[in-house]
Order: sequence, then structure tokens, then C-alpha cells
Amino acid sequence: MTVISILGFILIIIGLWGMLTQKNIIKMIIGFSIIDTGLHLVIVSIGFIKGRTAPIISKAVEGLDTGKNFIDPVPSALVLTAIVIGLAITALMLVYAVKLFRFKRSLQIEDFEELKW
Amino acid sequence: MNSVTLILIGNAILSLFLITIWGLTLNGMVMKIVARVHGRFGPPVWQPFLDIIKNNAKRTMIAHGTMFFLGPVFRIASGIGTYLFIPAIFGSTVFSNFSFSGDVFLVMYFIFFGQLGMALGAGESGHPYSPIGVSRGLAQMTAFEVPFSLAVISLAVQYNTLSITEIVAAQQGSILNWTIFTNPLAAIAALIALLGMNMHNPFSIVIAPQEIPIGPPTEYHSAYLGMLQTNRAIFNIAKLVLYMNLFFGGATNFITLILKTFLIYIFTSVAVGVAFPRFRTEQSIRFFLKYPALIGLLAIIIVSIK
Amino acid sequence: MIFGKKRKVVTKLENDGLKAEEKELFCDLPPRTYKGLGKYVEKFLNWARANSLWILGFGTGCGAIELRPLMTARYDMFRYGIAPRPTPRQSSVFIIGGYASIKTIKRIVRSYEQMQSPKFVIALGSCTINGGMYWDSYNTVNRIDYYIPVDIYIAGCMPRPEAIIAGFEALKKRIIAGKAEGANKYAENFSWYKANQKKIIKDWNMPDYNW
Amino acid sequence: MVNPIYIFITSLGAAFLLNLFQKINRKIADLIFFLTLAVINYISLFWFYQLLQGYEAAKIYTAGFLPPYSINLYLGIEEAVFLVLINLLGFFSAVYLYKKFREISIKAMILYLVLIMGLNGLVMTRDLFNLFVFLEITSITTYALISLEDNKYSLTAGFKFIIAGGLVSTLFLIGTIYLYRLGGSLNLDFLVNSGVLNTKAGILATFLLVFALLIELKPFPANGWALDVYQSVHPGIAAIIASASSAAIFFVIYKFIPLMPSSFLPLLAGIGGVTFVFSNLMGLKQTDARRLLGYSSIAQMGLLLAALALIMQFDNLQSLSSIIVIIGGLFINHFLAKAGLFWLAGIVQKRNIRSWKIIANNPPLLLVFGGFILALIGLPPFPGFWAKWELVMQLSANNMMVWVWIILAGSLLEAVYLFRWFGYAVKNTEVEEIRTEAAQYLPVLIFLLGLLYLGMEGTHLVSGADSIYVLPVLLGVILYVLNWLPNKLKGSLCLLAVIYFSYRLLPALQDIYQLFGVVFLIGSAVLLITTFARKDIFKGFYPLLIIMILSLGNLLQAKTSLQFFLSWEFITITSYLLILRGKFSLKAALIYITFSLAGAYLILAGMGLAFRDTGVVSLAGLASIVNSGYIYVLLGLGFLIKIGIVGFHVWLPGAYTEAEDDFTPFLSAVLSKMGIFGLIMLAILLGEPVLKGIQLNYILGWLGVLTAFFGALLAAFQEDIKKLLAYSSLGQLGYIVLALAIHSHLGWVTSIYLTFTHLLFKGILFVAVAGLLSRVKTRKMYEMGGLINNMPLTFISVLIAIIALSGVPPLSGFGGKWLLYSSLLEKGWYLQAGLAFFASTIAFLYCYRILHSVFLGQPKTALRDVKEPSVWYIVPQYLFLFGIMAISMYPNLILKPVMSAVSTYFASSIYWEDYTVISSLGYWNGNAVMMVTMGVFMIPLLWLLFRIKAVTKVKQFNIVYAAERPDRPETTHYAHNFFAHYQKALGFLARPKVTEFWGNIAEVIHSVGALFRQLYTGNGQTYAIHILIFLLISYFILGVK
Amino acid sequence: MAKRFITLLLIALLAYMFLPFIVEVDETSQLNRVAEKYVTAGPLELGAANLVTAVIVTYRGLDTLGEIVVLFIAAVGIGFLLRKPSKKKIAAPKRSSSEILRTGSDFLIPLLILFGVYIFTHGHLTPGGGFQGGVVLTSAALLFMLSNTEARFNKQLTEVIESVSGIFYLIIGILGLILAGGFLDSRFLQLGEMGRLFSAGAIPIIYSIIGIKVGMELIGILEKLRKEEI
Repeated sequence: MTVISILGFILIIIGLWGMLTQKNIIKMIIGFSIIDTGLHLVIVSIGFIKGRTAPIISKAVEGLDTGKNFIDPVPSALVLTAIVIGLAITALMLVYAVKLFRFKRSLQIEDFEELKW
Repeated sequence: MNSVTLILIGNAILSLFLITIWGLTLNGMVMKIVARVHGRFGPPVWQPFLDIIKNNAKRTMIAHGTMFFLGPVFRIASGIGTYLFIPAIFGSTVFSNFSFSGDVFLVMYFIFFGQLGMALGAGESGHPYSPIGVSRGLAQMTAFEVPFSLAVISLAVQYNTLSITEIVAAQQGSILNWTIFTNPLAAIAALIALLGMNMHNPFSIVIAPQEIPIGPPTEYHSAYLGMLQTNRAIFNIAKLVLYMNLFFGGATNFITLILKTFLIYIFTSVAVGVAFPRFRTEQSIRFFLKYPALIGLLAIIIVSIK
Repeated sequence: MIFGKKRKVVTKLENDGLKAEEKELFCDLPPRTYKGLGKYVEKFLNWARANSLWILGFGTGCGAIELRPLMTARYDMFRYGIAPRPTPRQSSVFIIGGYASIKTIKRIVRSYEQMQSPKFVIALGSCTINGGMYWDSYNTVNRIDYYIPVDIYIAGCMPRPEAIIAGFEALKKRIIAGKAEGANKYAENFSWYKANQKKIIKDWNMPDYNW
Repeated sequence: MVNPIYIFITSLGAAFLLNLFQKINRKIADLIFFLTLAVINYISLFWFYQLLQGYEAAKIYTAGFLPPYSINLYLGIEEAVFLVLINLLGFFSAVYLYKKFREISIKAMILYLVLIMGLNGLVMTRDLFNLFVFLEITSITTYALISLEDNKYSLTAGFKFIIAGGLVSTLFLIGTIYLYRLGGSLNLDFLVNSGVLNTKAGILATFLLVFALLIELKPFPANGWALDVYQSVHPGIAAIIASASSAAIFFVIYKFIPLMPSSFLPLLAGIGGVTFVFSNLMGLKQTDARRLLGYSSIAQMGLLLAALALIMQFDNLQSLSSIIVIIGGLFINHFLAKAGLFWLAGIVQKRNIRSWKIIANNPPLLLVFGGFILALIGLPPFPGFWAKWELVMQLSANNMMVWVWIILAGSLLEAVYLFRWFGYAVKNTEVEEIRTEAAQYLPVLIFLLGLLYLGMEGTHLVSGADSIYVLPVLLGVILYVLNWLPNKLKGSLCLLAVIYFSYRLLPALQDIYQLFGVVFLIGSAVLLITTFARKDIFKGFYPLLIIMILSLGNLLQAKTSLQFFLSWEFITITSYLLILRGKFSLKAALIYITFSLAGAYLILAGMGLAFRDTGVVSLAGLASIVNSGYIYVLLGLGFLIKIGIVGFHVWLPGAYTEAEDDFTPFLSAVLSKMGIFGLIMLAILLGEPVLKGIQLNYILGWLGVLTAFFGALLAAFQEDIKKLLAYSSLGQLGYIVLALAIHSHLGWVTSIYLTFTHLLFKGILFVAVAGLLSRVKTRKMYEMGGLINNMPLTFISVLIAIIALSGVPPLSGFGGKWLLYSSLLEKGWYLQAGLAFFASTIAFLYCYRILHSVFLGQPKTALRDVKEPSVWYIVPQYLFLFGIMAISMYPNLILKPVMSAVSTYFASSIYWEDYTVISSLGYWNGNAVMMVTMGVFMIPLLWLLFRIKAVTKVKQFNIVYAAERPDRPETTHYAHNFFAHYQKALGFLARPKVTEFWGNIAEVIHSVGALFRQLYTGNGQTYAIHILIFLLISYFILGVK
Repeated sequence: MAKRFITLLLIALLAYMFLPFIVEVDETSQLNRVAEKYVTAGPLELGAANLVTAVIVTYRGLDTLGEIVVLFIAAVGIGFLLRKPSKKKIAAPKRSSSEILRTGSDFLIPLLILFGVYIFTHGHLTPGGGFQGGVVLTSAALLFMLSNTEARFNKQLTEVIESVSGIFYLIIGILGLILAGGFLDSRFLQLGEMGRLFSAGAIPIIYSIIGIKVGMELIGILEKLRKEEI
């Protein structure tokens, strides 16, 4: 597979490691962001075809068979949505972090274990 | 009421009368014999008659309530009834009583009728000793009924009938046909149970004259007591007749009946009753549920294997 | 209830010794006298009574020690139709075994009253007649017959079992003769007996007649 | 035709606009909010209706291109059902939440609208990525709405949720993109046959997708966050999450099934099953009401998942309607009940389930609560019942018995904690009132009515059901509405209903069934008279009673196993609720319902097996089964548990004792016979089955005689009068079972004869005790005494009943004993006969005890002025008494019909000569015995009466008392520990081994639950690790090659 | 430590689990059916030069609407979450922005706005589009916030613009439903000549609306987070 997707998966793994081992909420959120980034890389890499160009009709591609020269536009479209959604979730996570900090003046995940069993 | 019924009733009354006389006499005789065993003269043979007359002739009576009043009635009715449901003499119309009413199970259960009624009457007296006696009596009864019932079941299996008359009929002919010889284990179990039933030592805890004056009838006196004593004679003889019928070949005439019941009674009251100390209630319960019950079980198993 | 309906209740006892809430726990009828049935019937019954004497031994005094040998094979009271009985309800002869202290007189009265008539009392030993060796004791009763009617006294300190048997024989004769009517006497002179009893029993907490 | 796309347009438009309108006027904004919800409801209802009418499903192509080029939506009948439910819930939840919304912010409304829209989208969309978008929309709105209750707990829970959600969306997205890569499309329909699954990567991608969705369904153990959310969020939101969101996700999984390789289905089923069982297990230890609901929610979704995955694996599915019944029933049941319960949790405002007792102050709320609890457990008349029935039937038919056991075990656990909770709610000791507002109350009520309606509809869908069998419920509802009537009038109405019902039913029944009809209905009618003595206002008593009694009748006329089981369950529930009415019956009722349900589930499993073997649900079909041992064992065990056979009797004394005094007679005299009836029915249908070479009837016989023995023995040692009678009942039932097991003409005659006599004397005894206790405020026998003077009428009836019970001639009880021994000896069961005889002598101990300790001996000072109980207690006693005397006098009155009824099944082995009944062994003439007894009784009685003049009636203390006077009645009455010596001798047999055994089992189960819930540490990170572990385990279990 | 080790193990297993994606899925060389159609027929059907835009706005328009909604609810949700001010306020140290920042931003802000508008209006022609444009707009706003710490955006105005643009988006969608093939079909307007600003049907309009809406939503988020004191 492409290097990009491998890179993406490595990022996902790294992000996951961060999310699962870091006790600080902000660091966990960063971990999540890294996962997200890796994910976006993986998505983009799916659409990539070696030697082809972005699917925009311009002078450079005029007259060529678009079907043979363009990469897949769908993953590019999807990744945009994914980015926006990731953004939204990250923003909410951060707001949650803010709210949680207000209650306990702490950002350690172990400090929020009142609910259990 | 037709003539058949009248004759039946007449026969029953005659039978009952004779058996009451014999029962009281038997009691007197046994008292005498026991006294002789003790090395005493003992009361006269007719002493039971005197006691009953005296008690019935008491001028005052008290009653604690209706059940108290009826208790002895239940008791004596049960005694009479038990006797009347047993065919006392094989082949005799006078002594066949009302045995057409039911089989051996009826007799076994009718015994409880009086015990329950008596216990209720005693209970109403309000005297604590009465229920203590009742409690002991009932407890002991549950225990000695086990070997007895096992023996009866064994008999029922052996003779394939529950009818007393037929059981007696099957034992006719030779002394070796008696159940005590054909089914000795059942007979042994039942005889041990009889010791409990008769409440002689070692199973006399129920009436325990020393600790709880006299057990259930502590408050009974005068005519009540007279009736209870009468019942003791009748009921006793009823049990003996039942045993005689079940295990000792029954009787074909009154003399045989007298002889056989006398001997059975001698066994329980003199041979065992005089010679042993007394069991506590739980000891007697455990006793009955151990070897006698085992013997009864063996009797059933052996019979059913045959 | 069906009992006692037909009989007119003459009077009721006060039962002053009882607390108010206890009064309904005890019967408040006084004793009454009873007539015999008919001359001959009564004779027969008296004979039966005389030959079936069931005794209630009241063994406070030393006299009771002499009652025990009666049951043994040596004296064998059973042959005279005498038998011990554990409850006053069933007994017909009340044997007071010696002196009666003020404390026990209450029990004596109660037991006597609970016996069913006809009932007979044998006072055993000198103490019951005149106090005997305790005649000047602060705590004993000198004459038992001030408190319950006595049929037979057996004098002696203590009387031997043979004397007791003789006493029983005397009692039998008295019964057969129809003279042993202590219960009726007690009922007739109930207020006198009761007054005597109450005079010495200070903590009277029984009904006036113990049925 | 409204295009369903307008659902999105209107809700989004409103969402965009709300903020603006709010600036103008908040009221308008609110109006728009509700209007929007109404519109989307209208659209979905419209489509639902259209599709029902057979119109074509709506296919919506956005952007004017056909799939797979554009995103398309699909609205078929399944989608429509889910949409309708989600939107209805959305609307009512909004009504419920309105006050909260108004207080807080218009933003909440916006988020709410978008959430509902997102759920709609999840249901309709056919595009993978679009699905993802909608998933995120619902997740984000949920994250935000969690803070509706702005506190530490909800926010921590929310954060845990976000972490889990983040992981889920990552997995989902990876799966999506690889599916696109491998399948060349994002459209579900086009992916199905695109060959994606040919590669390991394709399967992995599918797995990731499915797994992500699965996590959204909160499977055990990767669901710690979900529980926290349920516990902490506003109940209105929790209702949405538990019902609407879960519904949508569930539907998505359903949509995905065609895409999944078949190897996924067992995994899904396994996960569902594990979730179902373990969530219920952990729920046992839970005391927080909302968290409890969370456990239950998760469990229910697990069950649904398992059911779906299992159904999809069936080789031979009977019909579409059974899928609808199973999935639809389970789903709707969970959907409505869970939402309703969460709402209720919001209304009650109490966290601890023990504090829910305040709900008892508000009967309508209590009713609703009870309804939801019953629905959740899957009891009739709610849809879950039909679903579980059908599920078990279909599982059995497809030879998945293991699954039947898993589901039944889980259901039982769930029932335990839900009923425990309900028990706490019923027992009111507080005066605190619940503030209810119509806006909060109405949605709850509407959902309950919906459940009821759908439950009733279930009768049309399930094969073998009949709406007649739910009619009693209708009658109950009517009576409940008529609650304002005076009690006696209500009672009379009940009585009339029962009499009319018997008049209609009894002639239609055959032989044995008819006899049991008499026991059930006439017995109940007589016992109903007792209830007239009630003075207080009491809600729900008669309605429950009438349902119970009529269902008893229905039990007899049941033609199919479903009808039978339905009536059986009705009786179980109503009797449980009636027992629960007792003052201190909490624990007893819980044990009762636990055992009853366990029994019922055994019956259910047995019927499932029968269905597998015969393929029909008709009861008569059972007769054709060749190898019926297992079915006999299962059904028989179920019936025996209801009887309270030894080993399973632990529920019995408590239930009998703690039930209200005038209900206990029903339990003992009537209800206990339903187990007997079941056994007889079973024996009629199955004969004498053999299992692995063992004669099952032989075991049954021993069980019966042991029950008789232990029942009698235990009864002897009781101080509590009702407990004594309860054990006595147990013992008597033992005889009946023993006689039944003999399986001969004589045996059955005995059994039915005993059934009748037991009805009579136990009826008397329990009614008498009820009357007694109405006067004497204690159940301890030694605290009574001497009551014969206070209540002579009661004493006489008790005396007669006791004589009949103990089997002493001349009364009817002896007939039973005689028949029993005759039949036992005839069969050759000698040892059993011996033990039975022993038991019957032990019975004397307690028989005497009742009479003595209560009625005889020394009257207590405190009870001196006690009066005879109300006439309503006396009348039924004397009606029964009349019955006993009649039967005793003329045994053929009852024996002849019984014999002829039994002759249908066996050749008669006894015959009559006048009044004498003659068996092969002995004979018995009840009439003669009676006459002789009366004769011999009269003679001494006359003599005593002749001496009556000498008699003085004395008072209670006129006893000889060692020359002293008695001091107090309490110390003079010998009644406590009456059979101390017996206890010393045989007490070792009466030690509560069985109770300890079951107690240990309960303890172990609770401990296991407690152990497993330690998984939920409360740490959001740990929960994420759980998800990861769960992912890996599931994947490696799947073992993709 | 043990927990970390376990986590490491788990992640390693996860990596192992993902292996098929790396090993089995080889590099693409061919467009699949859907992509092929987009690439070849897209320009003709929609008239958009930027085919990614065509996919985003029209073919997968519903996704985009959803995306907008996600942003919208994120903004609303953040506002909702932060509805209550902190009880314990720890004011961040306030200081005015530097001269360089202020001058620089004064210079950059108009350019950024212009650039943003350019990006979303030309989304159908060149790389970029509504989201990108919106973000550029937001960066202008961010710059403004940084340079003018005291100034506030008119919350009312941003919200109204946001709502109205959202409604317009929906209206265009409905127009597509009524006038053309389906919801969000951009072809109800003339396709025009490819490469012109006013071409490709409603795509530029949609993208503009998206741009404005995204910009306003992000500004809203920034504004809410900015005024927040922890």
C-alpha cells in the first residue's frame, strides 16, 4: 500500500497510544487529534492513483481523457467532511475539558471517577 | 331403621358390654399380677369397677368449657368405635361388630379421633400440664405409628387385602399360619409399637405421674374420669383384639379371645412394662424410628420380594 | 353455656382478695350442699367410695414421711383400694401430713376446695389436733379443723404406717355409715370457716372459694 | 405524497430559525419547535399508513442522480415503523422536557431537533458515509444535550461518552473508506454483492463498521460510559438515548445484515447474549434507579441483538409474522417501556430504588410504573410477552435450546431486580408527595396505553393466541375504573362475574377439567365472600383478583400451549401483585415471583421443546410426542415449583404468610391447585414418560411423599399460625402429587378427591385465620389462647376442618387417606405408603397445635374482649363446612363424579356397593362410619348430660396449680415451642437446608454480579481500553481467514 | 506500568489486526465505477471544473448539508455547554496586543476577507470551496480578535447571518427538489459555460452560502471560547 496510508495508520496507532495512556485530558484530546489526522491521511491515500492529477478541469488537462488522468475525487470529498466533523468533535472535547476543569480544577482523567459500577 | 340395623346394633351392644367387662377385669388382673411381681398383694380384681363407680358417683363436677366437657366423650366414643370397627371374633355375627364400615386403615385412623378429642378437651382445661402431656403423647404417637404402619403395610402386601376379616381368615387352620410365624418381622415391629401405644414403661412419659401429675387428664375428675377409665379398658381391649387379629390368628370364640388378649397384654405390661425404666420423649422417638422402623421396613421388603 | 343455667345462683362471693381485673378470672360461686341419691343407692355408692380411696397427700409436716411406706410392698395400701393420686381434682381423701404453718394453710384450703365432693380429710399427727410440739409457735396453726372439716384424726408423733392404715379403716367405716359429710359441713359453715381462714392468712389473694 | 426528505428540511429549517425567532418571541419559537416535531410525526405517520395500505416504498434520490452516484434514502415499512416510533418518542419527550428546555436555553431545543433529525437520517439513509455523518450528528447533539443537567456527573459521563464515540467514529470511518476502496461504492445496496467479502481486508472493514455500530449499542463489557450517561443525564434525554438512539442504531445494524458475512451472526448473537445476561447480572446489585435502568436498557438491546442475529440464522423460518412478533415485540416493548421508565425516574426524582416508595402515594403513577416493569420483564399483556414466546418457540424449533436457556436465565435475573425495585415502590411508609405535571405525566401514560394496545394486538399476530384470554385484563381495567364504588358492591360485581363465568365455562368443560373448574371457580367464588369484610379503601385488589380468577378458568379451556401459558402468566403476575399488598411481604413476594417465573420459564422451555417436536402449539399435539421425557421434566418441574415441591418450597411459607390475610385462602385453597392441574393435564397428554430409563412418575411420587413429610414436619415447629398452615398446605399438596404420580385410576381419584377436600378444609382454615387475625393483631400462636369463648363459630369450623385435614374418620379427610393408601398399596409403593403414613401422623402435631394454642388454654388478658370476626369471614367457612359434612356423610357425592371423570383415562379399579366403596384391597363405607361414630358419640354424651346438674362452670384460673393460684395467663399458657422434644429428636430434618441452599445460590449470583461490575472503574480511559480489548477479542473470535 | 504494557500489547495487536489493510489492499490503478462516472460525466452534468466540488456540493450534497449541520450543532452545542459562566473566575492576564500585530492585522484582514470570498465563490473552478473560504474568513476574524482584545463581534448579526444562510441553503435544496431532479440538485439553474464564475448551476451559490455559514459558525465558536474565562 502507499506510504501515506502506512503513515496514516502509524499516526492512528500513535494517537491511540496517547489517548489510552496519557492521564491528562488535554493530552488525550491531542491523541484523538492525531488519530483523526492519521485517519484523514488514510482516507486521502485511498483515492490516490500514482501519476494522476487532481480532478480539476483546467488548461493543463484539457483534451486528455479525464477518466485516465484524474485521481478519485470521492475520498477527497469525504475527507473534507471528515475533517469538519473531527474539528467539531475536537472543539466539543475541548469545551468539555474546560467544563471539567471548572469542577475539579484538575485535568487528570482519574479525578473524574465518581460514577462507577 | 329396619330390623337388620336393629339387630346389628343389638349385637354391637352385647359385644361391647362383654368386652367392657373383660377389659376391666383384664385391667384388674394385670394390676394384681404386677403387684405380685412387685411382691405385694395388690388391689382386688374388681378394683377398676369400684373406681369407675366411685368416680361416676362423685357429687360435684366442674367444667372449663364445652370442649373440656366433650373431651372424654370423644375419647370413649373413639374407644368404643375402634372396637366396633374390628371384627372381634372370626365367624361370629355378634362379635363381627360394624366391621363392614371399613378396613384396617379405618381402625388405625379412628384411634386418632379420640386422641384428638381428648387432647382438645385437656387443652381447654387451661392447665399447662395437660398440653405438655398432649405434646409428649402426640410426639410419641407419631413415632410408634411408624413401625406399626409398616407392619400393617407388610401384612397388606402379604395377604393382599386390608380387610381384617380376610386377614384373620388367612391365618386359620394351623398355628403356623399366624402372622407371627409367617411374617415374624412385621409382628415384632408391631409388638414394639404396641408398647408405645399402651404407654407402659418405658414409654410412660406421657402420663408421667411424677412430673406432670397425670398428663393430659390432669383436670379431669368425677364422671369424666370415670369415662376415661372405662375407655381405657375398652380401648385397650380393642387394640389387643386388633393385634390378635392381625398377628395371632384371631379368635373363633370368646374364650380364645380372652386368652389371647390376656397373653398379649401380659407381654406388654408385665414382661416389659414392669422391667424397664422410662424413656424421655425424644429418646423414645429416636428409638421407634430406629430399629423397630428398620424391622418394619425389612418386613415390607421381604414380603414384597416374595 | 349450658352449665349452671338450670340452677339458680344464690349468691356470689365478694372475692375481695382479688384485684379488680382478676375477678373475672376466678369463679365466684359459693359451695353448696349436696344430698345423696336414695337411701340404698347411696349406701351402695358409699361402699364403693369407701373401697376406692384416692389420696392426695399434703406433705408439709414430718407426717408425710410415714405415708411413703404405705405404698411399699410391706404395707401395700393398694389392697385396701387406696391409691395415691397426683391431683386434687381426682382425689377423694386429703391427708394433711402434720402441722400446718400459716403459709401452708392457704395451700391446704385451696387444695381442699379444689377436690370434688364427697371428699374426706385425714389429719395426720398430733400437730393437726392441737399444735403438738409447735403449739406455741408464732407460725403454725394449732387446730386444723378450724379451717377445714376433718373426718379422721390420727394421733401420734409420728403415727406409724399401721396407725395410718387403721385410720383409713376408720374412715371407711365412717363413709359407709354415711357420716363422712365434711364437704357439706364446709358448705354449710362456709362463712365461719372462711372467716377463720382469713383471720390468719393476711395476704389473701385467692378467690373466696377455689373451684 | 409528502417527500420524506421534508423531515430533514423542516427540522433543519426550524433548527436554523429557532434562534432568530427566539429573539422575536420565545413563545413563537416554542410553537415552531413543537410544530416541527408534529410535522415530522405527520410525515412518518403518513408514510407508515400509506405503506400499510400497500403503497410502494419511498425511494429518495438526492441531487437528482441515481445511486450509487448520489446519496439515496429509502423508506419502506420497516423504516416507517422505526421512524414513527422515534418521532413519536421525540414529540412526547419534547413535551416532557419542555419545562426544562424553557428554563435553560433555546439551544437545547435546536440540538434536540437536530438529534431527532439525525436519528431519522440514520434510519433512512442507504449511504455509508452519509450514515457516518448522521451518526456524528446524533452523537454531537447527544454530547451537547448531556449537559442539560449541568453538573459534574453528567459532564464526566459525557466526556467518557465522547472518548468512546471518538474511537467508534474512527473505526467506522476506516471501515467505510476501505469498503469504498474494495467495493467501489459507498452505497449499501451496491456493496452487498460487490465481492467485498472475498478478501480478508473486506471482511475486516465490514467488521470494523459493524463493530462501531455495535459499540453504539453498548454491549457488555465495552459500555461503562453508557451506564454513566444513563445514570447522570436528564431522564428525558436518557429516554431518547435508551430508546430512540438505540432504536436507530439497531435498525442500522439490521440494514447491515445483508452486507455481513454469515460468520458475523453467531458473533453478534453471542455478544447480544452475553450482554443480556451480564447486564442483568450486574443490575442485581444496583441501587441507583437510573443506572439500573441503564443496565436494563443495555440488557434489552443485547437481547434484541441476539434475537435478530439468531433469527437471521434460522434455516426454516416459519413465517414473516413471527419475525415481526419477535423483533417488533421485543423492540416496541423495550422502546416504550424504557422511555416511560426513564421519564418516570424524572418525575419521581429519587435516585435510590428504595426511596421510590413515595410513588405509592400516587396510585396512577404506581400503576404506570408497574405496567412498565411488567412490560420490561416480558409479561403479558404486553408485547414483550408475545415476542419472548415466539422467540423461544422459534429458537426451539431451530434446535437452539442453549439460547433458550440463556435468554430465560437473563430474563429471570432482570425480573428479579425489576420486581425488587417495584416492591420497594409499592411499600409506602412516607408521606412525601410527588409533584406531577400533566406535561410530564401525559407522555408516560400515553406510552403505557400504547404498550397495552400493542400487547392486545399481539393476540392477532401470534399463532395459537386468542383474544378471549386477555379479556380478564379488560374486566380488571373496568373494575379499576369503578374503584370509587363501595367495596361490597365491587366485591359483588366480582362475585357475579365469577359466577357468570362459571355458568358459561363449566358446562363446556370435560371430565377432569370440569372438576378443576369447580375447584377453581366455585372455590374462588366462596372465598370472594371473605373480601366483603374489608373496610378500608383499597385500590387494585378486585381488579387483580378478577383477572386471576378468570385466568384460572381460562387455564382450563386453553387449547394451545400459548393460551395455557398466557393464562398461567396472568395468574402468576396477579397473584404476585396481590401478595405484594401484604404489609411486610416485600421479600416474600420477591421470592415468590422469582420462583414462579423460573417455573414459568421452565414451562416455556418445555413448550418450546414440544413445539420443536410437533410443530404445532396445540396442547393436544403433545400427545403425539414419542420421546417426551424432557418435555415432561421441564413442564413438570415448572408445575411443581408452583406447587412448592420440596426443594423448591422456599417461596411458599413466606408468600402464604405475608400475603394479606384474606388473599392467603386463595393461594392455598385455589392457586396451589393450578400446579396440580398442570401435572394432571401433562399426565393426560404424555402418560408415563421415561427419561433415560428412569420412570419419571416414580421420582414424582417420591418428591410428593417427601413434600408431604417435610411439609408436616416443618409445620409442627412453626409459631406463626399462617406459616404453620402454609407448611401444612405444602404437605397436603405433597399427598396430592404422590397420588397423582401413581398414575392409576385409584391414584387419580385420590388425587382429585384430595384436591377437593384440601380446597374445603384449607379454605376454612385460612379464612378462619383471616377472621382471627382481623381481631387479634398477632400471628404468633402463643400470644393467643382461649379464644374458643370469644369466637365459638370460628372454633367449630376450624375444629371440623382440622379433623378433616388430619384424616380422622368420620370426616371426609379419612376418605382421602384411605384412597391414598389403597392406591399406593395397589401400585406397590409400600415405602412411600409408610412415609406418607408417618407424615400424616406428624400432621397431628400441628393440627393439635392450632386448636390448642389459639382456641384453648388460657385466654390472654389483652385478648379477653375480642369478638367473633365479621360475618363475611364466617359465611365462607360455613359454606365449606357444609361441603365437608356433605362429603363426609355421602362420599359418593364427590367420589362418583370423580371416578367417572377419571374413567375416561383409566379402567375403573373400584366399585360401589350402596355406600361402600371397594378397592382391590379394602373397603370403606363413609356413611356407616359416620353413623357409628355419631352413635357411639351420643351414648357417653347422654350420660354426661344426665349429670349436668352436678356441673359447675368455672373460670379460666380455676385450675389446680400445685396448690397455688396461677399468676398470669401468659405464663400459664403452654404454647411456645410446643414440640421442643420433637425438635430435639427430629429437628435436624427441619433445619433450613434448602433455604440456605437457595440463599447461597442467590448470594453467589449477586457476588458474581458485583465482581463483574468492578470492570466499570469509572475511568473514561479504561473504558476506551475496554472497547479496544473488546474489539480485538471479537475480531479474533471471529477468526477471519 | 502493567497497564501501559497491556495497552502496548493491545495496540500492537490492533496494528496486527489492521495488517490486511496494508498487505492486501494494493495501490489503486483504476478508478472505480462511481469515480469514473464522476470524473467523466461530472463536468457535463454539472458544469463544474472542480470535480471534487461537484461531488461535495451536488453528488454528495446531503453529506455536505450534514457537515454544515455538524458545524452548526457544534457551535450551538458549545454555546449550550458554556451557558453558565464559571463560578470561580481566574481572569487570564489581560494585555493589549502589540503594535506589530495590530498594524499587521489591519493590513491583512481585508486581504484575508477578500481571499476567503474568492475561495468560496470560485469553489467550482479552482481548488477550495465553501469550507476553505469560510475558514479563511474565520482566520481574518481571529486576527481581528487577537489585535483588538476589547472589541466584540456583534453576536446578533453573526447569528442572523448564520441562520439566514442556513435557510437559504435549504431553500436551494428545495428548489432543486422542485425544479430539478432531487433535493440539493444544483441543476435548476443554467449550467452555463464551464470555467466561468457564473456557471455550474447553483454550485457557486451553495458554496457561497456554505462559506458564509461556516465562517459565521466558526466565528461564533471562537467568540464563545474567547470570552470564556476558566
